[in-house]
Amino acid sequence: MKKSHTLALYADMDEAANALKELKSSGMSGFRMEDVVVKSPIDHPELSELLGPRPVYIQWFTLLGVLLGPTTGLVLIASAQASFIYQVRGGRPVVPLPPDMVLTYELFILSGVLMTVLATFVAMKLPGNRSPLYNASVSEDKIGILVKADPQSIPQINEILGRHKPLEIMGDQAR
Amino acid sequence: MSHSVHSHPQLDVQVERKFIPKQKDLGADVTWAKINKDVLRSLEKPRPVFWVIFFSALALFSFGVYCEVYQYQNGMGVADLNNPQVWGLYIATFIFWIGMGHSGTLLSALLHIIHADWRKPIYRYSEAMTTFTLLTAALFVLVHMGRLWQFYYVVAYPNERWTWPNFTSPLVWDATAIGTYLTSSLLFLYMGMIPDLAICRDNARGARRALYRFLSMGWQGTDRQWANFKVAYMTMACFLMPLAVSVHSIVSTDFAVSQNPGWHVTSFPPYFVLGALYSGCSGIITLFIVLRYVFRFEAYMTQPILNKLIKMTFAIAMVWTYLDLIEYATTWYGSDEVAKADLIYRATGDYALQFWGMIFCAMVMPFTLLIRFVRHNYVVLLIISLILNVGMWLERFQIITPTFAKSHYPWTWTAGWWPSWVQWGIVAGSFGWFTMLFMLYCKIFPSVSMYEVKEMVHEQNMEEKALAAQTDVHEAGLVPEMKGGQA
Amino acid sequence: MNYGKRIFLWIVLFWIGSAQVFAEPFVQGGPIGSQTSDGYDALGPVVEQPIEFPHNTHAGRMQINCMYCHTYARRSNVSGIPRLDKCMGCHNLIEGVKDRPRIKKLFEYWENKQPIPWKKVHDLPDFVRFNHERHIQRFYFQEKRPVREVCGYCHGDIASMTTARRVKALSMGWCVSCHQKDHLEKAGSTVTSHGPNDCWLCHK
Amino acid sequence: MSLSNLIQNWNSFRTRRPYEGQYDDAPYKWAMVIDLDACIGCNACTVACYAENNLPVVGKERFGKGQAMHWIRIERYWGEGDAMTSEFPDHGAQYLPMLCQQCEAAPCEPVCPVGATHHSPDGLNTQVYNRCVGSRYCSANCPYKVRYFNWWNYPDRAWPNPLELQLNPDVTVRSKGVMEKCTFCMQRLRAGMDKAKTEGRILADGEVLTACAQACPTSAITFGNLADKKSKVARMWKNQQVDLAKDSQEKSEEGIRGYRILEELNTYPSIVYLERVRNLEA
Repeated sequence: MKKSHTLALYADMDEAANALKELKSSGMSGFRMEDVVVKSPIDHPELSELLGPRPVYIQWFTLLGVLLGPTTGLVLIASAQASFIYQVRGGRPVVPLPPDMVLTYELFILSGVLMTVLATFVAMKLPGNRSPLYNASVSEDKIGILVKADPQSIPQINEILGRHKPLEIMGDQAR
Repeated sequence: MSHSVHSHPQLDVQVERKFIPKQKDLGADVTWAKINKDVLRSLEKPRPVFWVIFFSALALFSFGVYCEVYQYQNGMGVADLNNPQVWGLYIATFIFWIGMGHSGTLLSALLHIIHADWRKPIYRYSEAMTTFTLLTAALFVLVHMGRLWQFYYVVAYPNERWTWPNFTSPLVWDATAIGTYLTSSLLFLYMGMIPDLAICRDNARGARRALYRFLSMGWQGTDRQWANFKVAYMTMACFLMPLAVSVHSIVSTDFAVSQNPGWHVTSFPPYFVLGALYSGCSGIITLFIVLRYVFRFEAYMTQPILNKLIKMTFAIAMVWTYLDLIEYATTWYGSDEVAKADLIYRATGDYALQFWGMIFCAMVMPFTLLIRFVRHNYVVLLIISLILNVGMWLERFQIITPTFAKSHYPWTWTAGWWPSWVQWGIVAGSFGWFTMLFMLYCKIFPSVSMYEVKEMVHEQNMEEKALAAQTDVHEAGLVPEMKGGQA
Repeated sequence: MNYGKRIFLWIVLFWIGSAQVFAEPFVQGGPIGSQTSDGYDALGPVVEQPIEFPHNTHAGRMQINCMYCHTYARRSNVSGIPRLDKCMGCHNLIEGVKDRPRIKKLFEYWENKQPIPWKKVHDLPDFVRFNHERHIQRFYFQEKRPVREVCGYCHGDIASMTTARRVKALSMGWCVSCHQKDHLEKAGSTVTSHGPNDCWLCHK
Repeated sequence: MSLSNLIQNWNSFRTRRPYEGQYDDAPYKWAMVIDLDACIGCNACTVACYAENNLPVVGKERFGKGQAMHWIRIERYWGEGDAMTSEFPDHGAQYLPMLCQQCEAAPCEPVCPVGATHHSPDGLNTQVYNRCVGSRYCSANCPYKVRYFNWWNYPDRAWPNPLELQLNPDVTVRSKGVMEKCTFCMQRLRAGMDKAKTEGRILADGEVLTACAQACPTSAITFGNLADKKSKVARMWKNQQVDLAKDSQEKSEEGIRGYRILEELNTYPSIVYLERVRNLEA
């Protein structure tokens, strides 16, 4: 069944929190809390608590980066030093550990950073994640609550959202 | 579970302490909408004076390019470098620019990790400064090369010749470290800018809108995006903090690993890192004053924030001074007679003027920051921040030149070496290049982080509210409840 | 989440794959040293010689040893271009071909007392020193390999060409790819060693 | 594959040099002895080096700017105190031919970003011109300052026609932006070593000389193979009680003159200088 969307804009974060609370406790059919998206100009840990678990798995990519990057780098550097044209320089060992550690350290950071950035884009589904309803004011000073639900539940949701002094409710079945 | 003040007297103290009002970094009249308006205004069509300065910088840069082309075609001899004096201004200025690039990351990453919120209005342009100073420094590596057209020999890639760069060379460590640092700080800058780019996208038209739409990559400020963003941004900050420390300590190994008198010093890595932070911080103060004036950012770049910045700069200057003096002290009390002679030569020889100039500009001048008048008079502060940076440039000059002039082998001792106009031209050109890039940046991207200043405002309001609630409670003589006491 | 997991897996696989290449250059093609395509084949320009010398007749049909004409190859850095009297030493006596245009040209140079202005086909950069002597001594005299194989490593199958043309890259990587292989020390022995890897052996 | 090479030869890749007996099994280790007592400061070695190694003559002005290219230079020092007589001050003059010391643990080698300079198996400090990118770090780190940079494109004007015909074809003419230095006349050594290898032997003592050693009228410069225990150079090193792998030399008695310059920097040079002997009463 095709789902419908509705977006309510709030000027005040407390009102938005109340609206979320009521949505959560409503327990209506054709609607899941995972389908609620809050759009806001700043991060809002207090609203996220109401939304339920939203897992972040960027750190696993970072872990992968910091494990694989330096090991590959170290082996690559050491085997480059030991490749056919190997040369003794300044009486030092051909595969000297302190310089290789310096480079390995830099590779550790570089691969960690690159994997984190990559993971961020994967996790945010960027570029090009366009949700159906967007209002430019959520990047300015409004809090938006976007709900995706079965079309028949939308009026009820709109009613709940409307109870908490929204500035505007938009969507397919908006008033 | 509910606690009352009367049954647990110590809790009363806790509650009081929790709401000790902090110094407000921003005024109470700042609203979210005003932030958008003010910062977006800085992206509007520039005034004519912008173009005057921009084209002057471009002219300066063009002169630098001319000098470089002249040098490229005729050989390094035109720079009047000679056998003991092989490096000259190029490496000195290289270190200067690398150093300038350090405080942006310190301010941004370190202060982000320790949740020092006052960084928020000023970290964005500092990071941009980091990126552009690194780009400028990278130019000097190329300018300095005798055979610029073979620069790719330094790059590690599996080539047909079976040859690799020499991984034991500090110059290769440099290249790796700076490459890593440039990549990471560029990504850090970009990542931190994504929510702001979305704001720009929502408010721009035409080609600019297309640019911001492309760069903001569809950011909509959803809760999932924010949650991921916060984790990623903190992770990057944690990587960048040690990276910034490692980069300049690796630059210092260019000198510390060699065995020239005056360079072969164990304390060089921390000394260089602190020197870098020092010059970077005074660079940030300079740009603070300029941007505040040009873009009318008085509401965001406020005196409390400037005070904190100055305190940090002063502290760093003092640590740097200490490390500089301790370097002289260890040389003086050490058994290396050549290094000792080099130290005496620095202070009394051909380059004594530069040496004492450095001592005055970089060691004595920071004490003026203790004066309240200096901290509040922006013209004076601007001049002093520039003097501090001149001092740091002189410091780099007097690390390199006197050591070459009097090193281990007496027959090669030279006196009175002075760089030619080509070197000065390229150094001047680098300032033009940096100015150009930074001016363009300020007109294309927001130089104040909008979303983080909004967070600041939000937190200030929350605090205000909590404080008000507490005052109400006290006035009404009611018992305050601990947060979460209902659970 | 599935999307993320898939990318995660791809990265791991890519990493393991790339780890197979440790500090080796990228070279395409088949076994190095074979005279067909080996990734280092690079045909040089066609060089117009004053006389279109038929290597295929001399080295191919006649089976003349390369070092009969290029006499210096076994005792000096350069292999040497034969002097005109070397050509004449034979061609004075070969009556049957004297009326051919190329031989006529040869006699013309001889009678005018002019050297033939041969042009260089295998030209190395000035900073490279290639020693023919050591290669010939090692592979021809010590290991007793056929001369066409020994010379052909670098010059290709000259015996099938008329005027010579460069068929190998003669680049540094190409030299190194052979030097790093183990070669027999002597004919019939099992002891092998690779070529020298000192920079100053070839660079001056 | 490089990785297997790394694992197989791990121990040799982790060895520090120089160590005692490093050249015991090697055929060659080139070394020199310069007797300062015999040196009369005539500069013949410098001239020979210019001719042999295609060194450009830079002219008075550039020489004054410190851009000279002499691979071997005669340094003139004036004695102090008693060594200087007021009547004949020239008696106090001392000469010291300075050339690349071919250090065993050369400070210039590890700092080159592209590995253009490294240590050859016969104990020479190499410089590969076409690999050099001109970072000049090697010169900055050389305590003897015997590395010379091509500040200008000398081939343009150093050998006007027909002088280019006297260039040595076995030595590269260096372009601008390249570091160069004394090679112990590598082209001569190389040719000799190749010839000897073909003949299945090693070079005899004195069979190949560097240009400076050959040109020296007083035979102040002795050049030879230190790995060959019977060579003149090896005997001189032994008599002077100089050990290649030691950074300070203990002499058993007074009057042994051999020393190496700036040994305290742990460079382990391959050139031994013999102190000048003076008779101050005369």
